[in-house]
Amino acid sequence: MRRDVTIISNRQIAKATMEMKVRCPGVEVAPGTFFHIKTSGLLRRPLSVANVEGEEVTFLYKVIGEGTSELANKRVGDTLDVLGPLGNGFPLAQYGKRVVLVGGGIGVPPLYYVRRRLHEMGIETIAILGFDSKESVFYEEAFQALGETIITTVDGSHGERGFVTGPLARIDADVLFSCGPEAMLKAVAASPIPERYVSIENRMGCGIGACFACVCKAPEGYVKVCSDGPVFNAEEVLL
Amino acid sequence: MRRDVTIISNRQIAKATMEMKVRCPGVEVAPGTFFHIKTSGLLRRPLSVANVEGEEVTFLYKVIGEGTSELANKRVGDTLDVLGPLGNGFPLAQYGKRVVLVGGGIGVPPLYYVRRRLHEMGIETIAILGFDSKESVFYEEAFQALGETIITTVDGSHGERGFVTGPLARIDADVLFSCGPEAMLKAVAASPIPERYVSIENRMGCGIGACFACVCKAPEGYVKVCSDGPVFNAEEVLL
Amino acid sequence: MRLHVELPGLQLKNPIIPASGCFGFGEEFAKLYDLSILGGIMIKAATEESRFGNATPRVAETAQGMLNAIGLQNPGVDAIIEEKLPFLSTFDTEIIANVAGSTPDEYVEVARRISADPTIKAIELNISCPNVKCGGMQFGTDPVMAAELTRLVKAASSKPVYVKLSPNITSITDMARAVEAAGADGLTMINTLVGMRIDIQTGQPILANRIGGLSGPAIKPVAVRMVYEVAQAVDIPIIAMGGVRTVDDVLEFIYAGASAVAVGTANFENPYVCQEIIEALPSRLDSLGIEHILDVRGKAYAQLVSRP
Amino acid sequence: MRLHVELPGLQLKNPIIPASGCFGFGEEFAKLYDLSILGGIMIKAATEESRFGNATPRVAETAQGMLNAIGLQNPGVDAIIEEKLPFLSTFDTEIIANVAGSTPDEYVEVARRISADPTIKAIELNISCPNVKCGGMQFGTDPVMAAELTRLVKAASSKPVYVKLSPNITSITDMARAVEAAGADGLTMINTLVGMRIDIQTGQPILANRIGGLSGPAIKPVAVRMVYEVAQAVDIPIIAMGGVRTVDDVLEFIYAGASAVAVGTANFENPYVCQEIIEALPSRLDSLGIEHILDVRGKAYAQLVSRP
Ligand SMILES: Cc1cc2nc3c(=O)[nH]c(=O)nc-3n(C[C@H](O)[C@H](O)[C@H](O)COP(=O)(O)OP(=O)(O)OC[C@H]3O[C@@H](n4cnc5c(N)ncnc54)[C@H](O)[C@@H]3O)c2cc1C
Ligand SMILES: Cc1cc2nc3c(=O)[nH]c(=O)nc-3n(C[C@H](O)[C@H](O)[C@H](O)COP(=O)(O)OP(=O)(O)OC[C@H]3O[C@@H](n4cnc5c(N)ncnc54)[C@H](O)[C@@H]3O)c2cc1C
Ligand SMILES: Cc1cc2nc3c(=O)[nH]c(=O)nc-3n(C[C@H](O)[C@H](O)[C@H](O)COP(=O)(O)O)c2cc1C
Ligand SMILES: Cc1cc2nc3c(=O)[nH]c(=O)nc-3n(C[C@H](O)[C@H](O)[C@H](O)COP(=O)(O)O)c2cc1C
Ligand code: FES
Ligand code: FES
Repeated sequence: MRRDVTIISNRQIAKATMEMKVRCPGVEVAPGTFFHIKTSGLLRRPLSVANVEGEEVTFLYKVIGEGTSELANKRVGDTLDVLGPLGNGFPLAQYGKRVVLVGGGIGVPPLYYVRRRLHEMGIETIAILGFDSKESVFYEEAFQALGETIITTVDGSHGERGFVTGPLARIDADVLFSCGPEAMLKAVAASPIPERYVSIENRMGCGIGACFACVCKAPEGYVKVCSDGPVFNAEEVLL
Repeated sequence: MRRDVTIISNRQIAKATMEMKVRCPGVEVAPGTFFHIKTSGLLRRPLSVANVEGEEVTFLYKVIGEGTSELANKRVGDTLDVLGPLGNGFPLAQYGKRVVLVGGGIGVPPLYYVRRRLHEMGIETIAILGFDSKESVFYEEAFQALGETIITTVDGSHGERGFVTGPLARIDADVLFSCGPEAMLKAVAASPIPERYVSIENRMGCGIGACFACVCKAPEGYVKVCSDGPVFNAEEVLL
Repeated sequence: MRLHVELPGLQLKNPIIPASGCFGFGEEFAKLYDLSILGGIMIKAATEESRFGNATPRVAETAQGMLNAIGLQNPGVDAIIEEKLPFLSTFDTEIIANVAGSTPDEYVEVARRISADPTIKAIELNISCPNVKCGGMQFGTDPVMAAELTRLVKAASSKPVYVKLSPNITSITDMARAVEAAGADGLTMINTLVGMRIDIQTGQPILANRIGGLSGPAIKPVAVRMVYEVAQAVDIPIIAMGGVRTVDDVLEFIYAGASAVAVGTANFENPYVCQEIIEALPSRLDSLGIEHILDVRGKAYAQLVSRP
Repeated sequence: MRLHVELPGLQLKNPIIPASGCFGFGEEFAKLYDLSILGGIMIKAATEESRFGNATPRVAETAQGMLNAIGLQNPGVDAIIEEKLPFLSTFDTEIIANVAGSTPDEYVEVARRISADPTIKAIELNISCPNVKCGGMQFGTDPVMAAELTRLVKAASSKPVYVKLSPNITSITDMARAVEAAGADGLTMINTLVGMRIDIQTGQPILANRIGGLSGPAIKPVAVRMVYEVAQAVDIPIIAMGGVRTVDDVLEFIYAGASAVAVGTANFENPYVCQEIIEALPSRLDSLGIEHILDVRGKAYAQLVSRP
């Protein structure tokens, strides 16, 4: 589960946003799972899988602090010590259902991979992706290639002005897959769409279920985001 | 005084011993001075200047712990954050005198540069260099090219068996320049050679004279190795 | 046999033990390697009732350290006995129960119940958790209270009692002597230092609990110093911890006077770390010319201490 | 003016001060940059007579920390007054004298003499040095002794007295309240944590003094927590230190309740660090929307504290 992966590419794709591809042979990676990545800091950094093509795994990450800055400075050919894939992803067997994907900021990456997989399975999806502003938007064309894609920006500099909840209110769907900041997940989890799945991004310690750092309250007790999630049926968690 | 220098080469030259050359333009570097080198550890690592050719400064270093291992893994083109040159070196104006150079292990490096400079000035020198064993010997030919060079090894696997003090007892000289482990310096400082200079390698904090980490007792009070030395007349210090 | 360590209640096949709270109840790590290779396992703290612990965020990173404020989340002593110990009993390793509480009565009750289980070989009395409002560290910073609690738990426990000391104290030796006099069979040390990190954007502490316990390599020098002092002050054995992540860190604590070593935070950085240390120990002892690991116990303060 | 901080005896043009023992008497750093840019300078500890200090090695590295056991080496108070203060007086910055001793009489005498020099604007009473056998930390871990010493030094000093607190204590707030009640004009905190590192080859402590003081980024979380607690417990201002090396570290301490910040160990890693922090402060305040740096003092515990 712990492995060294080699960096194939690492490039900026939007404001403070990087795309990194690594070679990671011989592993089955489900959409919605994540890797726990070692940097020179003591704690690993969790990053969702944004895509898998053959042996190549893609991460899309925002440069926000020491760990992600260090990742952004890695060169092609460098290796990364990763744990993963970890956690449980999105339920893929959504045949015949209308699926809407709602992502905000650094919650967008896992939705790309799940959309690709659903698309391969012939399941149609609508995506609503929220960003701060035009410069932060990434992967718009890639998402467009897989189906209808609505972009929102807080300042209105691209797509619809406002939050993802605006377009979401107009959309009729059976299932919702969502990932993003807590406030967004809360709003989205309250949507009238019957089945709602949320991917939660809590601060983590171990990443494997042993330390209770990442817990989230649940109707009965609690869940561990790293090992029970990060994807949960919205009914299973108290956001 | 603080500068980024670029690594031009970094190669193993003997057992656990590396030679690193860096480009360091626009600085006058006297033999016997040192650079204080940043690694990912909190404290810098002091390394003597082993040679200067044009803009190229050479360090010869033994890989003993975290800092030197990190240096050993640096690649050509990487930069190093260094402070230096620091300290006061060997007195070069030794015209007409017979100079003997005595070095032990990681004390050998500064003696190469001082010998080269003395050689350029037409001052003849004899060198006695002590190592553990054959595999640890480095720069033998380079030293030979500059004058008579006696190698000793503790196990007798190369050159004379024993310590540098053996050959030293046979040699008649006016001035002695020495660098090496404390025990060796002590023995050498007791030699009957009239003028004796020792370069001391104490653990350092600041490297610039502000913290009192590197002090050495002196007949009157103390000296700071980093800023008063590292080269001292043996009469000035109590080893 | 050069790694075998015998301590009150414990036959450790080697002196490497995952530290409490950093290894859960072993289930996750059992998927990564065979837990039977471990000298022992210190399981997550048990309280009388199940506890959810503190709000999140519960962890923050610092320079070569981490802060945690889990707040003793655990399913409660009875659930641990019923749901966790049967699994742990399938491994050939010594299980040490970490006992916590808000009141002396709770400590006593938890110790009584869990020590009665045959899977448990010893009790680790946690009087040093900085992350709970009542109990925990308040017992661990007052030698009189700590001694009294030790006496009560000793009387209730059917297994040897190791008292886990807090480093957040003026004199760790006074505390060690007090709990030794009260009947402790051994000491485990150190628990975390109390620390805080503040978010620059918000100006607010990162941890929901505001303060948390600092662990990891950053605290190792403090832990080594405390073990060094306490080992010379008491006659009961010490299981040391604080920032261990390499075989040399283990040796540093043994030199300082410890008889065994626990590994906490390093399990997060590298979940295979205990296995790797155990595998590396024999050849490291060879290279240092050490026959039995405890031959060098306390070498930092005595030229040679005979094997106990 | 957005960096200007006024404290008892001190008009700091900015809240950045090199910490005692990490900047000597300024001579070496004066070759690197103009010391007049500094808010102030805390000079190396002064004792009555000159002291050589401990044997070497005196420093050891740890994970993002360092241990030192310099042992208060200094030329003695009179030599400092005659040989060091004239040079320091040529800079437009506030000089703070660090006063140490083995007995209360020595502290009093040193404080009396050095505070009389017009170059000295305040006294930092060092009751927290872990590296000397007598005095130092023994005063700093007992609130009664610390208060008594504060009272004596206060009476002898003609300048405001800041008491430098030791973190090696169970309750730093009790200590802070005790010295505040005894008349301290301010606090400086924290001094080093006591630690040790052992050489794996020899099994012996690396420092000749065996134990030493741990400083650097490793201890910052402990320092921040202590400042946060003490700032809420006392009314006198705090000059904070412990692991500062960036402008964000400075802000973290201000959020925690400090009024100014000292930089120690970081000067060894980067001798230009104080200059760089001072230059970086205005734009960092801009980016965070902070007008005056003290507008956010104590923000971690109060939504807003008015500028003092
Ligand atoms: C399951 C999961 C999946 C994630 N997937 C992505 C992704 O695909 N792309 C992406 O850009 N980000 C993702 N994140 C968030 C990402 O982990 C953080 O942005 C990153 O760890 C920040 O590290 P840093 O060192 O740059 O920041 P620092 O603030 O310096 O980090 C300090 C510590 O806080 C933790 N931390 C800080 N911010 C966050 C955060 N928002 N969430 C979790 N931990 C945090 C860090 O992991 C580290 O332990 C994910 C988080 C989780 C839990
Ligand atoms: C003035 C001076 C010149 C030197 N020149 C050379 C040289 O040319 N070639 C060479 O190989 N070595 C030289 N040394 C020794 C070299 O500095 C150490 O070997 C090196 O710092 C070890 O670092 P480390 O991280 O690998 O070892 P660690 O043991 O991991 O280092 C831990 C700490 O101890 C210090 N330290 C450890 N050993 C020594 C030592 N022997 N001397 C000083 N500090 C030490 C380190 O600097 C560091 O702060 C010199 C030392 C001094 C003081
Ligand atoms: C996330 C986390 C949870 C912990 N939980 C407990 C606990 O439940 N009981 C306990 O006695 N110590 C607990 N500790 C303290 C560790 O057992 C150990 O004493 C401390 O972390 C120092 O060791 P380390 O630096 O190797 O982590 C916990 C530590 C961490 C990091
Ligand atoms: C080498 C060294 C020498 C020190 N000398 C003194 C001293 O003489 N007086 C004093 O009060 N503190 C002394 N200190 C403590 C520092 O002033 C400071 O309180 C401590 O190092 C924490 O800050 P830092 O982490 O920024 O270094 C010394 C620290 C170091 C590292
Ligand atoms: S991060 Fe440790 S339990 Fe989830
Ligand atoms: S290393 Fe600081 S005075 Fe020499």
